[in-house]
Amino acid sequence: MPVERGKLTALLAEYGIGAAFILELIFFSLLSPHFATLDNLLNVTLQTSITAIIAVGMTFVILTAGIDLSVGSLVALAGVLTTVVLKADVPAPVAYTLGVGTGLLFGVLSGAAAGIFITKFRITPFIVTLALMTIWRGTAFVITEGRPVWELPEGFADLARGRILFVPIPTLIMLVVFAVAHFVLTRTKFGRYVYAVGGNSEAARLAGIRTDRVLIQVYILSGLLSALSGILLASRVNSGQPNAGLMYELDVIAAVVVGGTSLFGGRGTVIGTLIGSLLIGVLRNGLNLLNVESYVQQVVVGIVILLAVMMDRLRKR
Amino acid sequence: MPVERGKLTALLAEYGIGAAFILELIFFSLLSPHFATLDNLLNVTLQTSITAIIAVGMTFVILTAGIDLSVGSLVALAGVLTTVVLKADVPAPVAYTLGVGTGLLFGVLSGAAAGIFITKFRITPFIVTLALMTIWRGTAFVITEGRPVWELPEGFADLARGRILFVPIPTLIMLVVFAVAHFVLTRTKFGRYVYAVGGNSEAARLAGIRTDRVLIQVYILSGLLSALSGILLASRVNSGQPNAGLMYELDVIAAVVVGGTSLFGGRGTVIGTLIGSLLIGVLRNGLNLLNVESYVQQVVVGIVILLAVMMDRLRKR
Amino acid sequence: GGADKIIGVALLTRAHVFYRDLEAGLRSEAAKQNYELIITSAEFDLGKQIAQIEDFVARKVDAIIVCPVDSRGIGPGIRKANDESIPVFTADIAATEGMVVSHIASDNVAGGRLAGEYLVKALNGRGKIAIINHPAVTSVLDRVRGFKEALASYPQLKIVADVNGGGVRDKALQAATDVLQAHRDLDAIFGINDDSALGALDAVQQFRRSGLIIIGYDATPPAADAIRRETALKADVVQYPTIIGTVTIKTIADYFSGRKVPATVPVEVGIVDKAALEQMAAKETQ
Amino acid sequence: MTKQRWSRWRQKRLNEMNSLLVMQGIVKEYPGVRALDGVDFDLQAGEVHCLVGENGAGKSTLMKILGGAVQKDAGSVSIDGQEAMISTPIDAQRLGIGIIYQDFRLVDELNVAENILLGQEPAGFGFLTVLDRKAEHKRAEEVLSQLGEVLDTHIPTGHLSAAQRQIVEIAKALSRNVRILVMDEPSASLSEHELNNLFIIIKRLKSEGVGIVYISHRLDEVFAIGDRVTVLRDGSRVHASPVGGVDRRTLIRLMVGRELEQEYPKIELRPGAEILRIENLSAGMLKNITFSVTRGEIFGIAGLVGAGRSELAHVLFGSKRKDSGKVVFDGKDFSPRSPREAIEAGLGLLTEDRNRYGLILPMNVRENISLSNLHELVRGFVIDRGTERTAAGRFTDQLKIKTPSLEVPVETLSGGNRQKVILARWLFTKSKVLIFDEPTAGIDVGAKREIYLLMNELVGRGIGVVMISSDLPELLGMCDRIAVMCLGRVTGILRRGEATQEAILSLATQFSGTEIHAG
Ligand SMILES: Nc1ncnc2c1ncn2[C@@H]1O[C@H](COP(=O)(O)OP(=O)(O)OP(=O)(O)O)[C@@H](O)[C@H]1O
Ligand SMILES: Nc1ncnc2c1ncn2[C@@H]1O[C@H](COP(=O)(O)OP(=O)(O)OP(=O)(O)O)[C@@H](O)[C@H]1O
Ligand SMILES: [Mg+2]
Ligand SMILES: [Mg+2]
Repeated sequence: MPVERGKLTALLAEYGIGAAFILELIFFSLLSPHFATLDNLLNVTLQTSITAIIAVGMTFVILTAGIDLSVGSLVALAGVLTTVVLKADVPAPVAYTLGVGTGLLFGVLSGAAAGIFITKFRITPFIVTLALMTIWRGTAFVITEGRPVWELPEGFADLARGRILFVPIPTLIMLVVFAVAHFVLTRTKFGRYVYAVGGNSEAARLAGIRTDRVLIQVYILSGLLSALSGILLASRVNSGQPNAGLMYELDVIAAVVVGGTSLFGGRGTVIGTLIGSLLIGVLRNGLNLLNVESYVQQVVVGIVILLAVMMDRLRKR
Repeated sequence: MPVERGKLTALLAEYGIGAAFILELIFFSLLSPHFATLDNLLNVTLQTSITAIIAVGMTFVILTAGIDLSVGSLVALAGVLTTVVLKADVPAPVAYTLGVGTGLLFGVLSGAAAGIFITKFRITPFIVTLALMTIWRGTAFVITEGRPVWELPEGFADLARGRILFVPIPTLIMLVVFAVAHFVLTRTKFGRYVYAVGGNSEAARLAGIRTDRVLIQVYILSGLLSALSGILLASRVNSGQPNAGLMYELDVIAAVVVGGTSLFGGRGTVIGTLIGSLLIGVLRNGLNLLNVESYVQQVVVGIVILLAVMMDRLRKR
Repeated sequence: GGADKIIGVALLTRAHVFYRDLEAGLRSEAAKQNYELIITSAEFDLGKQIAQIEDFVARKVDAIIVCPVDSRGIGPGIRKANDESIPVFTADIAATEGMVVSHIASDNVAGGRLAGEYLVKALNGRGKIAIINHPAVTSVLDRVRGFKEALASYPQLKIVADVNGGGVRDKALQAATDVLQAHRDLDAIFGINDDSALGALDAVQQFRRSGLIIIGYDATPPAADAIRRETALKADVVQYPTIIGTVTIKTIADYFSGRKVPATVPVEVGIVDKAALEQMAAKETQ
Repeated sequence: MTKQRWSRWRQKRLNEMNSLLVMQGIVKEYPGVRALDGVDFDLQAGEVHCLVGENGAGKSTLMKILGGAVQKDAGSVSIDGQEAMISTPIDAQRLGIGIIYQDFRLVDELNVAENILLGQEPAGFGFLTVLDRKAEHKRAEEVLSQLGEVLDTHIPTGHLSAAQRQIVEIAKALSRNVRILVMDEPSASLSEHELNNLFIIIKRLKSEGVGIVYISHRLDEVFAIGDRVTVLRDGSRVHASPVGGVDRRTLIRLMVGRELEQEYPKIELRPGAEILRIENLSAGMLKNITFSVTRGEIFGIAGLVGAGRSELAHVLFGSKRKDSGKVVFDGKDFSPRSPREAIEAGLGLLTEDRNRYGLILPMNVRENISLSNLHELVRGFVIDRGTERTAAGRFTDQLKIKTPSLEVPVETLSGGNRQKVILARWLFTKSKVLIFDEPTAGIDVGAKREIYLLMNELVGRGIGVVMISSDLPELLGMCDRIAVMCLGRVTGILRRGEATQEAILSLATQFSGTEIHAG
């Protein structure tokens, strides 16, 4: 008996935030006729996809008790690099490959650099990624002289604007990223090691896990996914914006933590993160639909996040 | 002998960042004739005072393994509230008392609210203070309708612009705050409890410490000092700016962490925080004196923070 | 309620007085026309602004007003509205992609030029100038471009410092303080908006520096007051954001009533100093 | 070189070549401490080599070097006569070395199976190898059943009691095919039942040719399963011989450097007035607990792992809620809502698992000792550091806490010395009743005796001492009465004299199915 109850409460605890999310959906459906339309719901997933994809990488990072503040700047610089390369005078397929490749490669390199500073020089992730955040943001502005990169080849915009069946491509990418990440975290060795390193890094090291390697890989993943998001965002706005992704770090971390992942590492799921991201995305969308004044929106968003997490905690008791 | 060496390395480890700071001072002295003037150095302390005072409260918070993201918004709203009250049609002494009192009281209440959500509802500090950050920012805009509060009584500006001997009042306030905080942390029961709660909260509770109370007090302190900074800032710009203090949270946390306080709690000093704050303040000042382009500045700031902390770590080996 | 039309408004930011005034203009005229406004703000985040436009489309508003975060980047959002045949109007900042019915704005390059020309005259073509900049926004980049154009043919007017004040008063004050430390012989400062100019003024007052001229942008009430009180802030470029707001709604009303509306509706810019302000005040009291 | 000496040297070389493991001249220095000062140590296949010594003698450090957890400053390690470079735990694993660390090294967030098999996941496709969770649980259960333990492998180890965590720790090492197995105080929180199972396993491994290093402060165990014994003192080897070559007395003398008479220096006092009475207390797994403790009495609580002893202590201390029943303390109804209230009323609890629930690891020794008694030390708001230092110094002397100074973080102390620091904390408070939960876990014989003497002093002052322990000889040696618990119930209370090992064990297993399950 106790085990049964244990399982049920564990389940509720894990997805408690889901209840808050469902309440939110019901609430907006009742209040706005425009909310619960297929079109709008797809619209929300499309809007959420950019930060949600980053939030997947952030979940891995936070599971290892780390943090990645560089994601927003990575979004900007990856977008800028990709679009700059796209404008090169080469045949379209080459330009696309090179452009997207450069953006993603940059994400990987930035993540690797973060990982190396964190593991080899033992500098706390907060500082390393804060430094990268200002460095990459500055670089994006230096490269573009503060002006967006535009006049991109026809068709680049289709990446983010296209749909397969009726689902926007970024939504699909987001779903794939989440599915893969969920599988990796729950079923593979790498996932296990991420939890182990975050839960007790010394124990993991003594058990023979190359903890440094796991950390570096995790930051690479975060860099890669941020760059991917940056490219999608550039496609969505059909330009490389040096000021894209401002403050994304806070939004993304909020989504991860609202989704139940502990900032002290070792505990959390990407499913929680998906719900956390959607909860915040739907909130913004719903408030816009309801014509809530933007200052008041801020106040409401703060209160709802508090309430949602509170619901989660009360359930866990 | 070995004990001697132990002491020395411990000292270096604690103040390692100080070496980086001194290097920085030498560097700018050599490069800019305007840097090492009494006037400019006082100017730096004046500029740093606003965030440094907040960083003191943040040090307490981070020592308990918490975080306070609401400080920037508190700066804005405390400034707004104080200036709104100042404009009330009452005799000046009453207006000042009420105005400053309201601002500080608001800081205390916000901190108490944060502390209660964190301890009684067990919501992680990141989420609680992120929510408060957006709530207070929104409120500041709602109250002012986005416009600065101005036409303040004569004399309010003197609070921050005045000097005693030749030292700016905010600098003096900062020094007093640091001295008191250092004393409290190292010599009083409260300080000891702060370290204990951050070092191992469960063990602290079992040792008979009212951990919830310590946490609430710590957030109240952070709220109070942020509000104090907010009032000083309002006096400096002689108006209540709803958009004041944007992104201060990151600056302040960076100063604390650069100063050697661990985000996992239990380790750190306010002296480190003072050096961390000044290191960053001097950097900004020096780069402006050298007329380094603002994009490039960002890149440089990031690199210097990394290098400084790296120096610190290498020393600790 | 019984509004005739619902109009979605996507502002660039609400953290600056300029947009507060523009919004006020929109609101007062909308009330006259019995339009309902849904006002959102992107706070310089293009992705967010596009999302807001998408939300308007989902909400099936009758028209959309955008103050784009970026002229080109906003294209996808505008196209989305175009696809659903929702008319789009831009205010203050133009869009270069997608179909826009009408653009209502004052010219930022021209404004910057006015500021520059004022300084050329005031300094007799020679002197040292600093810019308290916020080079992250297109409109600001344009202002600074116009400003520099005006100085271009005066080699003895030197821009000796160009620092980032973030467009907000507290950060502008810090940046201006550093500039004043480095340049004791500075002659003039150009603040790219009034928060920047007032921050510079705070710094100048802190140093008790005299003989230095500050030029601001927007002529918000605190700035106008500072000009009137004969502080270092001598002049301000004026745009008329409230008028931009009212004209935008009027243009939309014209559009709905079937009249032909021009592709661009210019709203005057000017520069005001103490004399001009007093004249205006006198006119108002008459 | 004389012929005789040469042949001795040759014999030694030959021994070394036959040896599974030879460590020579190992040196390790920490700031302020030379933890190891040129230690030699060797291990043959199929033997149990016991390593004993006072707290802080360097036992764990020596084994951490073997496990690649820390780096030696000088010396050499060879395995099968081959010089072995061990710079990471991975190197150690490759060489077939398995270590059960003294301070648990479990990932609390992972479940029992995941912890047992951590680091042993199949190679497969590198990092993206898909794990077969069913098989993992099956394998983990197998290992546990070798230990004779039934433990739900799906529970995160963070939810387990100290003893259960110890069992997982042992299973973790056993699950690897090791040639050298180091057990650093595996028995510290185990009771008889688990210990017997452990011994059976050790015998089996021996017969399979595994070399075992066994570190313990319970000397009975050394004589029960050891083949050879090495004694460390202050970072040097002071003795090595077959176990048959020394007796218990000598061993103790070698360890503590002096003669130690009377391991259990019990003094019997006349029972005083009742100070703590528990009536029909129920809470969680605890059912209808009734007993009372008098002033000047050492009241023992015995039981197997998971019997609910620690839980009872936490209920009394206010850190867990009671469901029903009554507690009378010092003549008044007593139901503290927090440890703070309990402490203020005069009840102290020395918790088990010092690292998780006792110490503030980054804080220094002085601060850890004074933590529960700061209100006594403040003048106004300010801590009187002079008095604090004096008091802390007095306790470190009295308990012989081995530390370079009062100002080093406790996390740099050896396991046993950490335990003494917490003990000092509670001695410093002015309690009327002190509950000690496994107070001597990991404490050396010499220091144990100091602690017993301290208990004598405490009861002499009229304090009631409740001692929860899994060390039966200690309970038998020191307690006036012993309550035995089984599955949350008190199954009997034995007076000194009528209490025997057998009597306690039979009460402790009174209910059938004494299996462990958490939650
Ligand atoms: N990380 C460290 N930093 C500083 N000193 C250390 C560190 N680890 C161990 N020491 C010191 O090394 C010495 C030996 O410690 P070790 O843990 O090996 O003792 P031990 O024999 O295992 O004792 P116990 O029986 O108490 O477990 C002690 O004096 C301890 O304080
Ligand atoms: N934090 C916890 N979470 C869940 N279950 C727990 C926790 N602590 C103890 N238990 C369970 O409560 C029961 C009683 O454990 P307790 O620690 O009181 O036993 P004990 O007699 O002290 O034995 P031990 O030698 O294991 O300490 C055990 O079944 C244990 O698994
Ligand atoms: Mg040890
Ligand atoms: Mg126990």
